[in-house]
Amino acid sequence: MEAEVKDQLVSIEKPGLIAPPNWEPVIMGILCNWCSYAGSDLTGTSRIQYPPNIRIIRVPCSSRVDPWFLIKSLQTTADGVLVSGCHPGDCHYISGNYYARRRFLVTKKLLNFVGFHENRIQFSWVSAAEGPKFAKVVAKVTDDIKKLGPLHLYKKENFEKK
Amino acid sequence: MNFSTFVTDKAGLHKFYEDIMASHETFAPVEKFGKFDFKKVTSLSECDPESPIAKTLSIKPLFFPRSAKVMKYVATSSGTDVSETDEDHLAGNRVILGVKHCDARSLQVLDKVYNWDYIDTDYQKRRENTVIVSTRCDKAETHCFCTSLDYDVENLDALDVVVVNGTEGKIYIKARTEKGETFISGMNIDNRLSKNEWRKADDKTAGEIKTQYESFAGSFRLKMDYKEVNEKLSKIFDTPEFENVSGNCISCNTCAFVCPTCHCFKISDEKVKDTGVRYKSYDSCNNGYFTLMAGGHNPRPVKYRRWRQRAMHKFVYYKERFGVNLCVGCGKCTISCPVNISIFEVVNQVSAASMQE
Amino acid sequence: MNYTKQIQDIAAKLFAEGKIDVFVGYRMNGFDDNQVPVLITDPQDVSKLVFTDKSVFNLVNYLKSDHTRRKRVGLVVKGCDSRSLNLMLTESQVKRQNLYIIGIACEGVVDDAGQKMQNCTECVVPDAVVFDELLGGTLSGSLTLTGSKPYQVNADVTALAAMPLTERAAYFEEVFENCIRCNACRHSCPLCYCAKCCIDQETATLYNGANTTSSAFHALMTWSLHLAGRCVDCRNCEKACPSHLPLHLLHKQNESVIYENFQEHLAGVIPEDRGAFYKYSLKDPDDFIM
Amino acid sequence: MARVGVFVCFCGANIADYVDVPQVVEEVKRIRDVKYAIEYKYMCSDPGQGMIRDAIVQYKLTSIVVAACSPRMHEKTFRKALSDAGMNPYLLEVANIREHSSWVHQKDKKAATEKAMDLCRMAVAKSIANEQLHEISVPVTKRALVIGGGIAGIQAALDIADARIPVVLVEKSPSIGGKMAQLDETFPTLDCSQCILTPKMVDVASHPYIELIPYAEVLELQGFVGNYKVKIKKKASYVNFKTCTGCGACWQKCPVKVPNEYNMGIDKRKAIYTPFPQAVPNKPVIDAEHCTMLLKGKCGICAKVCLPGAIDYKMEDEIIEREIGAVVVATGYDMWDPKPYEEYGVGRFKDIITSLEFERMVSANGPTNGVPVRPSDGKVPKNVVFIKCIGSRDEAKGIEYCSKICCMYTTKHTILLHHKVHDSHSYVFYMDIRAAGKGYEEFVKKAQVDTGATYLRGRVSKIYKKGDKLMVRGEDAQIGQVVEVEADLVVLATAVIAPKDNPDLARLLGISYDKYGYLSEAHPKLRPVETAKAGIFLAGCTQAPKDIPDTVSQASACAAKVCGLFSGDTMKKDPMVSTISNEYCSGCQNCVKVCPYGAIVTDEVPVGHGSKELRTVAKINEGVCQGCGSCVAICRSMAITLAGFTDPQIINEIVSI
Repeated sequence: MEAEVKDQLVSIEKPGLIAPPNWEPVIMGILCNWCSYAGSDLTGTSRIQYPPNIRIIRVPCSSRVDPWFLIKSLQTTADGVLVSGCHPGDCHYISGNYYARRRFLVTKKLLNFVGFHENRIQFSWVSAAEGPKFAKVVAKVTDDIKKLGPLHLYKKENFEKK
Repeated sequence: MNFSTFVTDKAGLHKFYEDIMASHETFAPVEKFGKFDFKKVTSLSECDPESPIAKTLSIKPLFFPRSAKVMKYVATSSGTDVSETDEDHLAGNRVILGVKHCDARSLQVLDKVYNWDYIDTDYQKRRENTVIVSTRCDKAETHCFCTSLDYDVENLDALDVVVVNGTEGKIYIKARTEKGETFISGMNIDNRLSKNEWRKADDKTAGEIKTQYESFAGSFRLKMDYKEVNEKLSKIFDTPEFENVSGNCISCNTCAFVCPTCHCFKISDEKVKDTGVRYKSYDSCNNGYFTLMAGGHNPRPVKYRRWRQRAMHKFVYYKERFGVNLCVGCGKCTISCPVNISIFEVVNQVSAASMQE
Repeated sequence: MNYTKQIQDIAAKLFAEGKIDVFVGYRMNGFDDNQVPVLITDPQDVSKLVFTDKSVFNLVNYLKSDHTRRKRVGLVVKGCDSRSLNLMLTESQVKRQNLYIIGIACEGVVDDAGQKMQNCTECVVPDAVVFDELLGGTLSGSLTLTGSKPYQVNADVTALAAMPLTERAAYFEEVFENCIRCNACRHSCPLCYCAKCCIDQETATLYNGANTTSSAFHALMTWSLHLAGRCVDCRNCEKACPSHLPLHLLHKQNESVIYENFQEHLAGVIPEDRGAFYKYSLKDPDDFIM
Repeated sequence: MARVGVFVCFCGANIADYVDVPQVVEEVKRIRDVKYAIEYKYMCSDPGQGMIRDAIVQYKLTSIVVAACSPRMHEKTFRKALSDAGMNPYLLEVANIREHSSWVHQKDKKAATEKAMDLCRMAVAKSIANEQLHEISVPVTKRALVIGGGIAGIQAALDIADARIPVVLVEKSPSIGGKMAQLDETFPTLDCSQCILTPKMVDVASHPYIELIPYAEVLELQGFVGNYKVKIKKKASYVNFKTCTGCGACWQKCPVKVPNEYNMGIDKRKAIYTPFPQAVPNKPVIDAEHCTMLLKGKCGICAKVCLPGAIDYKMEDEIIEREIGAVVVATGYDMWDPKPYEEYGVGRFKDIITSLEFERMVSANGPTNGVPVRPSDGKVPKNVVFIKCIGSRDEAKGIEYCSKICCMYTTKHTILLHHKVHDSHSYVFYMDIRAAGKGYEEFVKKAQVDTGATYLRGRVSKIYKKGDKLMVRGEDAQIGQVVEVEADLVVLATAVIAPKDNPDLARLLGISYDKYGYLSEAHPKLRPVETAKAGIFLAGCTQAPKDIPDTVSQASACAAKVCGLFSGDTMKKDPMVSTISNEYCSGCQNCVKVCPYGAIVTDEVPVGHGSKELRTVAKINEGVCQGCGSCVAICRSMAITLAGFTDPQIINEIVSI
């Protein structure tokens, strides 16, 4: 579905709701300490520029990410979430990301099933060496979510739209 | 005080309902997933004021919301600003259609506790703003036992305006309270009378309404003497029978959530960034942690004690304090119970056991 | 399907031999043809026991009750019930030696209206998978790992998945709006035995205490994810829901994702199988990850 | 009520140029719990840290947020500043506004500033839920276990023992020495392998800090770093090592002959044997599979000739236990079996041998007294063809990797052949010559000149028999033509592979291994000696193919790691580990299954307060827990808490913006 109507963004899940002018999405990024967080640091050290919409939370391993972190994020400020961990086989904790991968797939499909656009929940593997990849991932996620418009499903009542 | 009664037919009643919806904020049973819940409606086609009692949730949420916003606050380093919430149902007059009389009666029961040592102003405001148009049942359903509880024919039709189905398609519309009288008179009665949609009650009306009641009262499967139950229960706090009757209870809380008279609540805050909302939400005494205290002590850690509390509160404590039972005999708890525990059976079984002792 | 006589006899024998302290079964509710679960401790009450296609409730739920904990229990299980029992055993909630299990080769149970329940028409594991005694022979012939029929995605799930996103979102908004947060779903589920539950209000401040739509969404989503790979589709939750919410949609959705992507067995069919989230395979799909 | 202090760093111009720092401070000051906020040029400098210390005291702060560079950079620095001010160091949170904001949003100051504000808010919110944590100290058993008595195990054991740390050295064969004891001379210096190895073997046997357990296997390893308990099976040797003098009368008289493993089966040994003359310990063992006394109860000659009466036919396997603190795994390697090279006639032509068989033949103490001979007729070969990369770098038949040592040992073999048979000629078929190493390239160059060997770049496609000669057909890629070489003997440079028992051993030790069976190091570059399991280290070819100098270096590195681990009476450990609440644990044990470190065990606790009835719950061994949080996310009852990343901390972060 084409989300843009006369330069105005509508929420893809609720086409009746239109984004305020100059609306910018907020993306909650949950990164594992050993690969993706280190990778995002490398992006910084390499001065690779990416869109400023992401807010980053550090966790030890992608397996620490409980699905309700994503749900809670989507219920409050976030218009989308990105979870990033080590590549399969590279997990600092041996097997954490394999367990996480299963949960992510089921969570993503379930959220999509109850009405969230699938691009609002995204995952990536970014190693500590992949600074440029991290920038690319963030740019892509931001771009994807911008197209979807603001998220209006199940928001907390006291949440304020940025 | 004498309130007026009118006679009409199905068409006249529906016209009346449509007129109410056009002029007032109206709530009526709306079906969703096979259950009826009271929701805001604008036309008769959306709702069914004659919804079956077994499938209809109570009107309690319209007075004691499942989650009421108590207050809103903004906490920053310069201090905490507390503000009233823009809670619905507080402003403006509203009408509720299709209320069962047990449901309406529950408000009279709840009025007592809400006007007791602390006056709940939100509840008061909602009560004052609301006109209830209730419908008298024609036939008792499996789990109904409202006639066994402490109100008589006179008081059976509880609130504001009552609709009674008579014979030969006749429908009686009775005002039961001053608010109801004022409401009906504000609904363009002269016009209805002149168009012959409505007629004034005649000498036979009272008799016909009484006949309807008698046929209704005769249809009950469940009957008990509540005074006897009150008395027996008050003496048998320690009976082991409570353990037996609660055996197959799974502590699911549904009974309290669907009960029109249960009014326990809990307080919770939800804060995002600097802004928080304080909610007052339903709770249930069947929850294991209901009485859990901050220090870790729980006086009612086991199921039968919670069940005893539930039965005793409904049929002993409330009665002692406020003069009425905290039960209106609607059977909603039994219908919703996943294992079909009937509070009627429970109190009778426990009382009977006390007789044997 | 009527095993009333057999179950009465077995229960009487178990009591007579002193093998059990309590028997969990069904009895008639006393006024119509519906049944209620009953916990029998007095051998004389054995005659109350019945079992027909109205024996709907999953009795494994009672194994988390104080009335059965650390007692020797006899109970009746249908196919789906036995799968939840299998998981209870795997997750160390009950000890096998304390149980005497009467398994049923279940021909399906009916709802209040007399219609065969949807999960029974779809059922792939009708026979009890764990039992001391199986009544009714076997219906599935030789039990394959995934049941006796090829796996099919639930028709309701398929229909919803085919809907446009906006309609699906609207549909589920209605579902969560109608949730009254009584938590009957959680309490009626045999596998929800946690002392502290993620959707109980006790954890209110941190999680979601209020009974708002938003909280209901959070609670039901988290709850269904905790049952993902464990739900045995007995539909106790759905039967318990006072708002008649279609809770099976969430569970069946998760089940289909797990089944199709991880090639896992259906929950509880295999002893010692803990559910999809407690293991992994190097071959799990990776294409949804950038 | 929390009292948070926020310190925002300019990082010179690194942050200040792209983020409006004073504005960030103003915004942060609006947060309810922030009692003090200030900016400074370099927070990590001494004056910057001083500001933190002063403010903690002056404003009675309960937690600290530093908004600066990545926590991976200076978290430790600032934690120390907190410690110095008497505050628990784990009450610190770092908001990463440099790597995550100023450096990556250099073109949009407004957005970068807003993001920095949000990152500060998140850090403040998280810090409010921070708890005081204390380093965990775990007692250490100062004894090391070395598995494998090859050169890697020998070196590691000696280095550790020299630091006066007791070592238990377990070797599965009757003697230590390993593959190196089978070698003749070693590249690139051509010194005699035995001459440099045997003194070390003797040192092991006589070292007061080394307990040598030969002819034994590790059965079980329990516990965690510093506190392992190992079960070792001493295989029955049927010879009492305490009374045996090693005189050798027994094996001289033993009538049973068995192919000799030490000499690659070229000659025979007896059923009671010492593997080789310089074996350590130099005590014989009885091969139960072949001894007629043990098999049929007939013979008993060895017992008759043994004057000290050391033979004990009734001896049984013995299981012993040792408490240890660290493990060095040095199980070495195996040689690849070239059977799949059917087109070469492997198995059909007797005169095709493997490099290790050649090594034994040219060895002075070998079966042929140091002279290479053709197995078919015992003649001394003149034309010898060496074929490299047999099995290695061959995805189709063998393995993908390069075995690393074959280029060098084949070069050595050409030299040895030249030394032993002066009029011989070597032909070497090769893919590449990989001679990276000190003196290696020079060694290869010199060998080519000295021996006059013919190097043919290309694969051999076929070997067939012509008379009593072998015809080796292959391609010489440099001239682009098929060549045929008439050979008396063909030597296959077979690949180095992981010992076949490695996966079993890895499972037993709880460490991981790769698809070839090599044990996996914790990090391929920065932690090549450690495994992912704390306290277990890798030496030598068990991790990857290596030559002797690399093996010895890694063994010494292991020793250094072990000594470091044992340098105090207790080990300090990061407190960010999981704990389980007994009250809420339902005992489902899914966490036990998910934990990659085996850190979770089951425990019995009373059902209720004061109750005698017990129920099972999970318990975390904080000495083993590495703090990944896998268990926390799968615990449905939320009974598990991961210090430093608790649910309240993360939720606070999520809802703070």
